[in-house]
Amino acid sequence: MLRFVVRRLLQLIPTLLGLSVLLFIWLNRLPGGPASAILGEKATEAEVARINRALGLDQPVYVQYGRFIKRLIEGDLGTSTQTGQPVMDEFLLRFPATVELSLMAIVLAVAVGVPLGYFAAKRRGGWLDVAAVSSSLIGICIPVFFLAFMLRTVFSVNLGWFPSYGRLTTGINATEVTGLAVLDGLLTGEFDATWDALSHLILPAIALASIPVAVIVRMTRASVLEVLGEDYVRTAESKGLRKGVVRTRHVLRNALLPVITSVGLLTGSLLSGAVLTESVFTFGGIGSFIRTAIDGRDYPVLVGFIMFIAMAYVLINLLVDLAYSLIDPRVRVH
Amino acid sequence: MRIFKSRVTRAITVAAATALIVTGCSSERDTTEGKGKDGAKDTFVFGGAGDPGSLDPALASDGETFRVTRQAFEALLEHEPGGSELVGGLAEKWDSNDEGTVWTFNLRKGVKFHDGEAFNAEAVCANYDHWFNWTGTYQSSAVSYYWQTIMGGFAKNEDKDAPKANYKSCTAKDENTAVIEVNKASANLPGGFSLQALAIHSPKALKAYEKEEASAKGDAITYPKYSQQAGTVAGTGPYKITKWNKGNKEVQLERFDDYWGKKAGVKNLVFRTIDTEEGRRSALQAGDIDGYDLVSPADVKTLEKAGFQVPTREVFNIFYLGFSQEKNKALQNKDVRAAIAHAIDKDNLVKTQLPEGGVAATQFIPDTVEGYSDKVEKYDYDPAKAKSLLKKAGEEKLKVEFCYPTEVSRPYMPSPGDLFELMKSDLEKIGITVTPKPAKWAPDYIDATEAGGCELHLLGWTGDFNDAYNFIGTWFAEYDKQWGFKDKKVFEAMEEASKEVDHAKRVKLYERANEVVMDYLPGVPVSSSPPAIAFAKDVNPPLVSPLTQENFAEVTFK
Amino acid sequence: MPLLSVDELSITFTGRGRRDVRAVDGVSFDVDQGQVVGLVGESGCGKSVTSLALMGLLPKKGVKLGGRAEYDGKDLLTLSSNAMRDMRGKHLAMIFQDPLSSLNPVIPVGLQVTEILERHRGMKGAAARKEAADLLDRVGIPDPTRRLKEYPHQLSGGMRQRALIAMAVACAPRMLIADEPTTALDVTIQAQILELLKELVDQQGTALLMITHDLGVVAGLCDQVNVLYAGKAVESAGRRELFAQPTHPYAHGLLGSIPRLDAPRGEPLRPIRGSINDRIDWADGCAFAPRCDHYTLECLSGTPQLTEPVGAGHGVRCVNPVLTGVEVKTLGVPAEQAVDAAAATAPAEPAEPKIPAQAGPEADGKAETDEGDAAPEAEPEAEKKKDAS
Amino acid sequence: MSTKTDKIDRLAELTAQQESSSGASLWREALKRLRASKMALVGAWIIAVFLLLAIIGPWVAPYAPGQQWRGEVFVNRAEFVGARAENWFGLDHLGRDIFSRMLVGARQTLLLGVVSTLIGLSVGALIGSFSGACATLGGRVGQRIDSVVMRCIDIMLALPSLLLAVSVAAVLGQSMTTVMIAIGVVQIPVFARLLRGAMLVQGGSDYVLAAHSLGIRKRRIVLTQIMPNSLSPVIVQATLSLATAIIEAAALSFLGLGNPDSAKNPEWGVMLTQAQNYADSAPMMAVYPALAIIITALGFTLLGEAMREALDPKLRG
Repeated sequence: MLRFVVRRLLQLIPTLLGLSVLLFIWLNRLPGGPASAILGEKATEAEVARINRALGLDQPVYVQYGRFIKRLIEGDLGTSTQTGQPVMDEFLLRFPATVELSLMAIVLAVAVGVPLGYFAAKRRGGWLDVAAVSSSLIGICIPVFFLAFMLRTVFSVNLGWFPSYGRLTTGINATEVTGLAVLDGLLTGEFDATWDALSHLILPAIALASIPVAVIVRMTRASVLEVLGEDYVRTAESKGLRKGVVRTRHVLRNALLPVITSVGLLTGSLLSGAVLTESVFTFGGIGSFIRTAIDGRDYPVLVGFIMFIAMAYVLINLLVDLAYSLIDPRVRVH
Repeated sequence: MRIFKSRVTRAITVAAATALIVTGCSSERDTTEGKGKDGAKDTFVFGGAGDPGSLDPALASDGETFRVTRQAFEALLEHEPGGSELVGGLAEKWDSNDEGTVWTFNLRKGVKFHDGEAFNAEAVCANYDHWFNWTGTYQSSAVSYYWQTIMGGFAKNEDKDAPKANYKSCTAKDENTAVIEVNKASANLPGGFSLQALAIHSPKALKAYEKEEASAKGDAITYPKYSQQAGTVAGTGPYKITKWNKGNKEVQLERFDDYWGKKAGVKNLVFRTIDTEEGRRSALQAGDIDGYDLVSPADVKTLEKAGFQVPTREVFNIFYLGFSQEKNKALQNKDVRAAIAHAIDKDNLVKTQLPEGGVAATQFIPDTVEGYSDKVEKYDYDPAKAKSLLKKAGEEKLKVEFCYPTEVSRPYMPSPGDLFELMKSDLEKIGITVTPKPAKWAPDYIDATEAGGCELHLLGWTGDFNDAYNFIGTWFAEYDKQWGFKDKKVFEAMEEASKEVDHAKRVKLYERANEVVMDYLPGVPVSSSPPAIAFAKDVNPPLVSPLTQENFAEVTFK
Repeated sequence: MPLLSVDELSITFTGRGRRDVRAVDGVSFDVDQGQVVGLVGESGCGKSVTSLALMGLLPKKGVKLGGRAEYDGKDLLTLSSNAMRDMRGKHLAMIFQDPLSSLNPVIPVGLQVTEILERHRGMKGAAARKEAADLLDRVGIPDPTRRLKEYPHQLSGGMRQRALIAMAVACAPRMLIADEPTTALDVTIQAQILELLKELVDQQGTALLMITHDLGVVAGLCDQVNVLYAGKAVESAGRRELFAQPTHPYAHGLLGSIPRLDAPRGEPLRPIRGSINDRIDWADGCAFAPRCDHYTLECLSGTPQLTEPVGAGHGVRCVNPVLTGVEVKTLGVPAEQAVDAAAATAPAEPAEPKIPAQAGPEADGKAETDEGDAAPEAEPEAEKKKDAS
Repeated sequence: MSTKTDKIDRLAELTAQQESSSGASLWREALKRLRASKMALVGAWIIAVFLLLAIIGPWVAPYAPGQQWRGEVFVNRAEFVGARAENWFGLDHLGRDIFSRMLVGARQTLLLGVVSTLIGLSVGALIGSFSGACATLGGRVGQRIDSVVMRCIDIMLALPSLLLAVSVAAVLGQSMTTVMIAIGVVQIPVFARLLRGAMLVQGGSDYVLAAHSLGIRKRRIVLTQIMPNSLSPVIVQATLSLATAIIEAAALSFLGLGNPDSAKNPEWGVMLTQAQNYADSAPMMAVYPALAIIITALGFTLLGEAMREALDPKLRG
């Protein structure tokens, strides 16, 4: 087990190295430079040259790459040209918000997607099935930012049910423990903070969950359909087991295995979605930070984010594999 | 352990359930928010368009930062509320010698900094000396832009390209008299003394600042820690900064009870960042914020209809269509430039694209700035004339590249892409072929225009203080790649005006300079328009300022 | 009174936009306490569907059931699904064909045994585990306590089938249905499993409905045999009677197509022509007619009735029954001996008179099923994993 | 590995199996099932209408997409002109006819979808078949190469597609071409995986073994046997990719990376993004392009999914 983990982590190194070369080449191919991004309207040539010198951008490429790598190894992803703070600090600051939002979205997606997929499969061809399948297809086809936008207009501007932006209402100064506002509120007993955070989370989470829900509904449905046709379900039925037992122990337990994998690996689409939803709701996570980085051509942030995702992807992959081996006795990691 | 666990689980369940119920109920949410013990609303939330860059205004050069710091820091001079006249700030009176090199300030008495320090002449000098003695990264123009603009370089310039220092000294003549000397008269004074970047900090805070160093590492400049969190910075303003919650994108300020002037109307002031126009609008409509700036012109009417307050500012900016004559030689012909000027339907642009209060421009400064001339040549909308001018120049098949920035909203141009579309169709009407060259605002677009890489481009300027040089001086005082022309008449007119120390005479010279510039026509001034600002129904809004220097201490709730 | 009495059972699959398919068309048989009744036929003949119908395991939608199936005075076909749930596993139990796919792969074997004890016998925790271990022990699984913790993929094929049998007999049901319990197993294991089943029937007096295509199994185990063809019983007789005198041309052909060691070299096998797909509707005549060597025009005049041309209790659905017995001259031994030979060889020396299709057991469920292209040369008994349904 | 890859691999596996088992008849089978599928029918209809609009749209559009109504109807900022006789869908924020822009936009949208899918397909096919060829025919070194390539491809799949697009746009500047390339790049890993999967399955299939044992050169086997047989999964994936491309394009516009020359060549995504700024005063301006995007994407998704189901016996009843 441990060897497996170590080996997988070692595999990460060449991947990240390769990625770093690509990113460095990309950075060097970029037009413009950080100097003018810093200076804005007021840049003059002399000032640009001064800044470039200060940043070491006048040195040979290999020296710059060397420094780039050295800094990466030190966990230094550079400094944001927009905020003037280390990219790593910015990520760490905003990471909990995105984690919270993603978790909420995944929880929502699972809570809605699994039962829906299950019953769609059970009543295959029935109205529920048709509704579930078609709404999941439509869910995939609605641009996430448009959905977020609609949700905000309807539930926040028109109905006033939920706040239209942000993570917490001003004036609610929750004590930070984990950085996850909802959890912090619970841990410290500040329940008003918890439900304030929750109410801020709901709309973005729904928007963000739209694609995962669609994926999970269809995965669950296909998987349940497959499992329902399996002999062991018939065996379970032939034993006269109660419906609930058959459903949970024999159908869902098996049917959810592929769904679990997919949930773990929705990272990519979740982060893409987070960039869009967070920026619609001005949710102070990595997503909206990346959005402003895109607008402001904050390349250190973008590069750092790509490295970050690549790492997260590999790690999540690893976690999913480990989790899988715990759930499915047929899979054992060596 | 076990007890703890089960209690937590129960708490989670209960909380989640209640939360769902409570959030499902709209009235509940609105009433619990931002209220003090007595039930009156005591928190004013204002939506900004971007996060501030630092809490030390001396390190900043952008409006979003200044909007926040302005509530907590005051400079020697200020602008009159709702106008652009210079009035006393921390200095009650000011004066200069005839050469404009020695500036004497009679300071206000009984002023206290947020950290309890007393305000006096020594504090003023400590600030100016602090800036003058900046070293290292602080000398980067990215950090100390305004200092360098107003006062030139530093005690020890570390970079040979840095401007020569114009600041000479500051002496505390007595407790309440500070004297600031400069080497050379400058058109930027006394206006510069009003800049938020030169606002006065507590000497105790300055000492703390000096322990930290901004650093340039990697690809960008890292701001010092003290400027990134509340606690160290201390000014004299009606509010003190209590918390900067970057994760929640908000800066919290609290009423400073020892403020020398009228105390702030609302106890808590909060600036929250909402990056998009429609996001800010939604937040105001949903009742989540009490006001926001940079209202999209299209939203003004609907907001007003719904009962929101959208007070109109006076104009203090200029939006222009620039020509880079070196990039396209045809533009070196005055007839071609005039043809383009006659082709642009400015009134249509103003009417359909700019906020209420916008006006078509005739020269490169708004009419609110001293030095505005009524006698400049006006190039009225006249497609027929434009066509004939083109014909005269022999450029009937003129082709131009037209740059415009994307994804940006500047106070003088709310949506550049749309303005571009309208101008493009104007130009096409007189037979000019237009190639669109869109680019991201920073750095791509800025780079391109600065380097003279854009034949036609859209840019503008919002004044820092009421002096025409702050506008035209930055463009036409000498050869500039952006414009790519050398015209003796223009340069001389500028030089003459900037050297004049006498205020009234200088204004006259500016008028003349504007006439010369418009005669030469280096570009087409298009419009001056006030960025719209909106407030909730239950707010008594502050006097809106043409320089977007609203003082939120004036705010009260109805 | 028989324990289970199936009377004119018919099962029709209906589907939107598709023609109704009558998979079982008026099958009747009885099973007495302690009796082993065989349902024999090639794939698609309706035997597995019959068993599923009796267990109430057919889907509600798209299936029409007709006739009666009385168990202990209750009609299994009309019982509510909850009542049926109470019956299953407790009174009626079933053993399936492919032990690997019939066991839940991600649950330890132990839980799969104890869950039925919990459900029907109210046993919990350690008691249930102990009983489960006893059960495994009883069906001949060594080291049962360890096995309880293992997962199906860790057991051998024979052990898996034993585990399935243990589950089936856990509540000492009075009626056991075994659907091709040996098909997926190695031949040596097959014999052991049959032996085990036989023991259980003998010891507990359980009634066993044996569904198979394997005549060896029939000969070794069954008291009463029903040969099914295209959803109808074409011949129904005691084991000895059937083997002595297979009267329906189909049954006759089935027995005749068993390769035998004692046949002379070079003697060709005599398979039944065509496949079960070459059939006509029972309403129009004998469904077997297209493949029958003996058919006459008479065969196409309406459904043939079940008659008893060779003796009481030996029903045959044919207008031209074969009355000569299995072609004794080619077998070279008297009919009576043939039965014994088959019976004797089946469990004990299984390698010998087996039906060819069984040589390679289908180890897992992933094997292809291409029902459509069984060539005439192919063995008609080539039973596929999945019954046509 | 992920759901995305899972589906892709499964598709490759299935079609490859079918091809090798009995070729054309299975195509026919699938086609028959497809024709019976309501999903496919709805999808095909939507696509047909869309294609028709894309082809004739610019010709039948009543006005030039860039034409602006000035003065007489579009004044005073927030007052938008709604639907009326001359302008069926009303005027946009610059006084342009929305109906005409929608029609012209259909072609832009189609062009964008097709070109970007082709980019993704061709580059993806190249990488995928290279990797697959290495894995099946290249021995141990080949397998090493294959695993490295596939790991990179997996990471590419994991990266948010928007970031890839931003990266491309950053280097190439902003234009319609950039948008197409950016979206195409996002599709590369999908197609690469698909083709590699198909090749691996087929590489081990009987007829390839047979060809190999007959002494046919490896390269020839790849070219003549494996490649043509990987066609059907590619068609399915390409259909789905068209939907993705349309949605991605909208997301790119939202992030300000869309087609900049939207006056003459309006594209639905850009139209939607622009309309959001006016959502309060002219909501219909957003509704038209949004519906168009959703419905068109739905059309391609429906057809693609129906095709996938038709090919996959597991998903059938």
